[in-house]
Amino acid sequence: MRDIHAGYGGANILNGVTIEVEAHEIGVIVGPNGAGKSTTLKALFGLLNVSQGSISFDGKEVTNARPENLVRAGLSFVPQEFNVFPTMSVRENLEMGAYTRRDDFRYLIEKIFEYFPPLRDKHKQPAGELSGGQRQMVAIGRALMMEPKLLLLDEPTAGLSPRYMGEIFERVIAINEAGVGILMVEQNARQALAIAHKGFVLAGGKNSFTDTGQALLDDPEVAESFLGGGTKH
Amino acid sequence: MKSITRRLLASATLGAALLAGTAYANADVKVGFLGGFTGPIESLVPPIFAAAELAMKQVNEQGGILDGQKVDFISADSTCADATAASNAADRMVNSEKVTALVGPLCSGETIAAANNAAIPGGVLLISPAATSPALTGLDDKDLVFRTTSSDAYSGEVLAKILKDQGNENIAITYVNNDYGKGFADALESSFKALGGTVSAKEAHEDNKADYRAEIGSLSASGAELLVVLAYVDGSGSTIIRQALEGGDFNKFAGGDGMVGDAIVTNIGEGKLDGMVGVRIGNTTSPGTEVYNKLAKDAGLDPNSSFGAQSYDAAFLIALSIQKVGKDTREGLSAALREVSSEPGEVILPGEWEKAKKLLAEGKDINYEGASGSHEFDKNGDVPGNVIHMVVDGKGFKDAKTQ
Amino acid sequence: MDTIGLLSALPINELVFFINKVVIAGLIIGSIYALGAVGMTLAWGILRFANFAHGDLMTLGAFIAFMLTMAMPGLGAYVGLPTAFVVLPIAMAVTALVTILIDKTFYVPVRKTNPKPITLVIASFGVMLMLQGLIRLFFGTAPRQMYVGSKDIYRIPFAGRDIVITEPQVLLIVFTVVAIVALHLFLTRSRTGKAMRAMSDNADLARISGIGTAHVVRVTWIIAGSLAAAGGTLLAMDVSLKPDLSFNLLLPIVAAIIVGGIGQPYGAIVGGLIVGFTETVAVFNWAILLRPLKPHMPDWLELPANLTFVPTEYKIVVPFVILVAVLIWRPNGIFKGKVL
Amino acid sequence: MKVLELRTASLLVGLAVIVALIFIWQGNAYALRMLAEAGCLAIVALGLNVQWGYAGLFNAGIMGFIAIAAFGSMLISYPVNPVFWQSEAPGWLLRMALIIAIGGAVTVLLSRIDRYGVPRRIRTMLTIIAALATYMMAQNALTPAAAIIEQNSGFIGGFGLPVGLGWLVGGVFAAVLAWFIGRITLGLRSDYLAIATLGIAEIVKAFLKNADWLTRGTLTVSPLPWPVPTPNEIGFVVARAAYLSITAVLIVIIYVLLQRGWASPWGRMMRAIRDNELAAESVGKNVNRRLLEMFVIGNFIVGVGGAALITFGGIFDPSGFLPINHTFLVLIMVVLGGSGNNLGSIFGALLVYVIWTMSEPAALILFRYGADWLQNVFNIAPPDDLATRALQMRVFVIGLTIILVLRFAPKGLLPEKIVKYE
Amino acid sequence: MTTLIEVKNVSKRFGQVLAVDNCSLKVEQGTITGLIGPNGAGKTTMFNMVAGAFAPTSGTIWLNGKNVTGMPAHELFECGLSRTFQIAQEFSSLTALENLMAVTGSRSEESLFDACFRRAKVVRDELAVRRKAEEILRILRLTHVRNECAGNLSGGQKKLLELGRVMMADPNVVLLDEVAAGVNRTLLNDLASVVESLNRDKGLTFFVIEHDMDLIARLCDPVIVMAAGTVMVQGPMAEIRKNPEVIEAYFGGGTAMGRAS
Repeated sequence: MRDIHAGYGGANILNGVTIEVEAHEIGVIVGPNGAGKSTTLKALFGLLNVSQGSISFDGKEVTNARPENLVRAGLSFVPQEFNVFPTMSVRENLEMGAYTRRDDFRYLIEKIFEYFPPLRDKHKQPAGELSGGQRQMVAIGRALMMEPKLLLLDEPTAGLSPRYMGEIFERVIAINEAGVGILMVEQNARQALAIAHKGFVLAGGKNSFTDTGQALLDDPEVAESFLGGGTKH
Repeated sequence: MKSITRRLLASATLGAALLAGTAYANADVKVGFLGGFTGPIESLVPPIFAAAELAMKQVNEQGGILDGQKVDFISADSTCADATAASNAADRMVNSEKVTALVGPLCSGETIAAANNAAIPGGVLLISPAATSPALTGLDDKDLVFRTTSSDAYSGEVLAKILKDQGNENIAITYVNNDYGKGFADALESSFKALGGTVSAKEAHEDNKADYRAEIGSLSASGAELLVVLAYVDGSGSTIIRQALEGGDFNKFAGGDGMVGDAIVTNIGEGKLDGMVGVRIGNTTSPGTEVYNKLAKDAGLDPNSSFGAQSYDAAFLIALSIQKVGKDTREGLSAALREVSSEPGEVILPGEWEKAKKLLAEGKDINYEGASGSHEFDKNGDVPGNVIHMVVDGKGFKDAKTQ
Repeated sequence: MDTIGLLSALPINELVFFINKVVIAGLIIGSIYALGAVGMTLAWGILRFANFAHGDLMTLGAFIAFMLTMAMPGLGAYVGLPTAFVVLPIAMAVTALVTILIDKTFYVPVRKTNPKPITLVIASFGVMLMLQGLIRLFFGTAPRQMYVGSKDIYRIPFAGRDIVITEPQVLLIVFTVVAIVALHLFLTRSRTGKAMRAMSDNADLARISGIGTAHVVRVTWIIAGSLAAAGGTLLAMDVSLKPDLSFNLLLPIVAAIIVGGIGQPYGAIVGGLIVGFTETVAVFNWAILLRPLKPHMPDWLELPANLTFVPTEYKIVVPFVILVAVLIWRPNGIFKGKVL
Repeated sequence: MKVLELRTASLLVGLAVIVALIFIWQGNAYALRMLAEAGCLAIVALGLNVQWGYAGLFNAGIMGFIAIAAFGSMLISYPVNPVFWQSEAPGWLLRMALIIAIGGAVTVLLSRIDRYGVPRRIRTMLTIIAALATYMMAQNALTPAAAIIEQNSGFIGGFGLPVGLGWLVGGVFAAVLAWFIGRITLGLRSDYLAIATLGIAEIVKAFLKNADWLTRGTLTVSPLPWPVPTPNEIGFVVARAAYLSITAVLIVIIYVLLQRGWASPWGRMMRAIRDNELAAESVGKNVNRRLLEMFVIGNFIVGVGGAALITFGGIFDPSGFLPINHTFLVLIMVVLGGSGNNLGSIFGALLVYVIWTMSEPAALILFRYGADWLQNVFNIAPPDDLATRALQMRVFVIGLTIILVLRFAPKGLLPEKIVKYE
Repeated sequence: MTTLIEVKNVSKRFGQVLAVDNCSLKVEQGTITGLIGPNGAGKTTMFNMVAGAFAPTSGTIWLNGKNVTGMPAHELFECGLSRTFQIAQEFSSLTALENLMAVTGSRSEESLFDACFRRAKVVRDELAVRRKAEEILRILRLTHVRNECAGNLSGGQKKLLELGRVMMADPNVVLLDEVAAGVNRTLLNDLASVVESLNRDKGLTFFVIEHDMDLIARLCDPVIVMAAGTVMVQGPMAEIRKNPEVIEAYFGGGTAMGRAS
């Protein structure tokens, strides 16, 4: 039902990338730094000008749509850094996620506190004072406030200690099981591909491999060039 | 390229239009007015200009100047503060507009600049209606720089004496921080001290600020019983008096000529200022003042606006001098000015242009007794101090002696 | 001595004097600064440039209020408040509209080219000069009185002397408090207010969250413009209305913003009060507070008649000194404004 | 390349035509004065271009630097005041200078004692106490001196040295002030420098205005000596032509030196710093020091130009320094001319000054025509103070010019040229 | 072999986050030392401290036997340290040639006084600098864009230009920050060979942060692995790859891994 076709050209970072994620799937984009992973997400979300190609979401053409409209259409994005409003409280951060909603969304905040229990105690604290992992929780929570159909995550585990990293991955799975499609960019390729239904390996601004997560993990060629070959698995 | 051509064309057209404009007024006698239309005293200038304009209007209406020509009275912005701009404006008057004589500028600094830069080298008669600084007296001016207002030093002395005679022992002075305020305040302080009084505070303030409560507080803390405000009615003067009254810091006030204007009563409220002492340069023995007051009122001007009368006199005197010389030239104007303004001669009052013209045509001597005094210029071009003691009574300032 | 103990030793007269000259005066001028600074700091935080035309928006607002007052001078009598105050909401609305128009015509085209922030500052200098020219062109340069009739002066007896405050000053202080509370509620409770804070915090994330940039910018200008109009009008009511009224206020307002931290409305309020109080304290004559001690002092110690930190003629320097001091020690302001 | 040259040439020719028209319209004497003043402002604009165009430093306090330089120049070149030197005031002033020197040194030393293990809080306290003590003692020495000076001689007068030296010292005064401001603000964001300079300019003005013993304050000092005979002695045209040629020589010297600098490794380094401070730092450029250097050099030039400008006016009047005439006017000259292009700054200075001075008569004539037209066609009486209001339009015109330039020629009429090696 | 860079017990705290925790490492003369580790391991922080972008909270950094802790970047450059950036930092309004010429090596050449009054000297110096810059452009195959504004170059060309700037400086040690980021394979090969030849022919020492394991494997020996703010292990790439701890920390593991396996 929900397809995203993305193709770009011209810009010096993306030279034709195609990403396709079905509903309720976890898609993972991996690849070396500079391969255009984050750029892909930004282009998807209308933050960059797409010079060529098209993006469609939920059957509708959304190429170069304004972020506001994408949010309304059911797409949420969690950037890699600067992803919370530091002087606003945790609760206000979550409310900002529901900015375009007009209904009563208090139950949703409750739901997010259930996903991320540490946030409940700190709901009045400015998000800028939280630890990195908690901030990431706030950021994901904010993105979930629109009850998106698809959640875009840009390196959600960057800069986190392994303990938090695991926790975040667990949450991602939980969120996905609740019916939200996920497309994420990850540095920790191995871990991420392990939970992915679909994996995309980008290099030099182009698709280089696309398969299921497990298949990519098992592909020796992929392992060799992108995951640090020679590791046993 | 296109835009350049267009710009060039535009500027050429504009230039042509301007040239045409200049040529169009050529037959008239040109007199210039310099004033700080922008800058620190911008709110004071329009009434001063209007008063001078009134004089020229009367000249034009009463048969014109010389052989029925009109006076073309043009103005330029000398900014009061910026000497460069003032001398630039004066220079344009002298060298481009080729005026016969100049009224203004008003502030002492700009007057010196305009005189040194343009008027004196250009041989143009300049009468400032408002520059009160003693520095003007010593100017090496080839007998070209005059003023229809007296130097601050004398006003200060008179005010000191009035205050002391009224039994004030301890006064505070606040003055607007420019040459006028500073000069006046210095003179007042030294005279008052010489008379045995105490000046417990003497502080400058910047004009046109919104709020003077802090300054007033500092003054009132000095324990003085009377506050002398040396500023402008339309500038900081009203604000300071109002805030001092509102705050209950002072209830006795005195002011210099910049403060003598009925607007102060309108600004602050009738009855609140009764008894406030003011001094203004002028001459009550001259009937000119009353005549002018009426003329100004008829023309819709405030006769008591700061330096309005002086400005009227300066303009009228210039017209008289030109008429006296008999042709539109810069030469001999100074001498003519001295003749028309001083005794002997038949007295000419403000507005009596026709009469003056007739007398001059008959070769008779005239003596202008102006709105702000009789203007007997000394060799420096200054008028002898003739200061009137004014007092607020009801709606405005009255001459203390007539009470 | 009929009262006993410490109270009799207190220099009541002088204390009241101090209250009048420092506390109330500082509060009044501080409130004006605060009203100006809040709007400017919001715009600065959200649009990332110092709008130097803000001072002239204050003048413009005051002139609009003045015109309305002249148009319907009797209006105030119905409500029992000064007419200028009654028409203030209209003036605020008109100024807000003008502010948005200025943004649309002058700032948006420059902003579209994605310039350095300083380019926008230069543009705002241009707008500032244009406003100054237009205000003088249309309203002339003569000072004007906002008041129809004379203003009420309240004297509150306090230990033998009066604490003096006038009607416009009361209105000013009340308005400022109400405006600050309203702004606080707006920023913390309303959707748009939170969106403004969000945008000031992190503009990109705000866009990602679906917050419409144009809408927030518009609301920011509305708040900035209307508070500027209010500040200008209230100041003009307290003193008088002149075309250069608020250009003189611009630098203290900027000082207040820097003190409070750029983009921090609460910081701007506190900063405004700090600058206001510092100005009054700096030129206050402390000799008067020492005077009651004179009988107790040794004879050789002569009390100077004038004991101030700063001579009054240097009063205008005070905000700049505060500014420079803050720039040296806490460049982000005491409330840790954002580093833009 | 070709197009650019053509554009430059045609703009310069256009300007020459305009200037020629002004010679015809306003007469030689006035046109020469306008050129001389524009020349002085062109020097100031070159100084600002060094800061804004070369280094990206936004100086919004040019007025203050002009003022301090004019003061320096006045102090050096104004005739000696014997009354002052015969009084005891110089002794007091010397004493004050000593107190400031010693107190300043002690304060600076105290501010550094935390390096020797003294707690910071105690250091701060001691420093503040030392500074206050120095201030009070200096004030104590100054009060009698100021009183004596003001009573006897008005102010301390000058040193009666050549005017050229005065301009140089004026530039040095401005440069020293710039050094202090730069030290404080150059590490901070760009608009802080604008705000700080805006404030400093007002402080300088307030000081010059109120330090009567030193500057004669609002009572003004005149006539300032000229480097050439004055119009009084040799007539308008010759005197001004002489003055203009001195300014022109100065412009040429400064222009040539700046162009040499611009095309040299020094200029390249400055452009590199302006482009990318991070990268410049990483290739060994001491960014803050170099920016400070630019700021100081720029203000030195501003100071020389300012001193020349005020000398031409012949009067030193501290209240005469106005942000609109001395800061914004110069700013628009550089922005319109093209920041980063020295020729552009000179071009901008001339063009803007022409617009500025001619806007007044032009506005008057336009308003008069407009009023006549209103009267004749619609029978509406024009307001009485029409002339006054017309003059207010100048400020508006300058504001509008800034906006138009930013919108339609953000790089100026003569944009910066890319340096290419063939 | 002498130690060129030595980091001793360095910690860096940002607010509440301890990015680098009591970390020590060494870069020996003549090596190409790689620094790898998962995101957030503190390698960028470490790198920035060595490059002088900010000072450590505690600990010392030594360059060539000299304590350079907290020394600003421009002084480090004088001490022979040169660096590139992850996102290329070019002088955008300078041409490619000028970008290189901006690195003159000695400060004395960049004097306004000389430019104005000692033209002969400046011209002479300039000629030498220019020759060197042209030569480097040739090596980097950038001669065709020499008069192009650097801002208009492609990302890869900008990276090359950065490397060129490093070559202009004749440093003792070069810090390379993710050279491979945003660079296509072919260009990357060129870059790698330039680095290799500089190391081999001129004896330049390199200290490299990289995510591209291929490049690390090709260039670096030894490789330092950082995790959670400290150095975990150091050695040749082949050994590192076999180290189970490294595999656990860097290449995955933890709970999520458990689910998939």
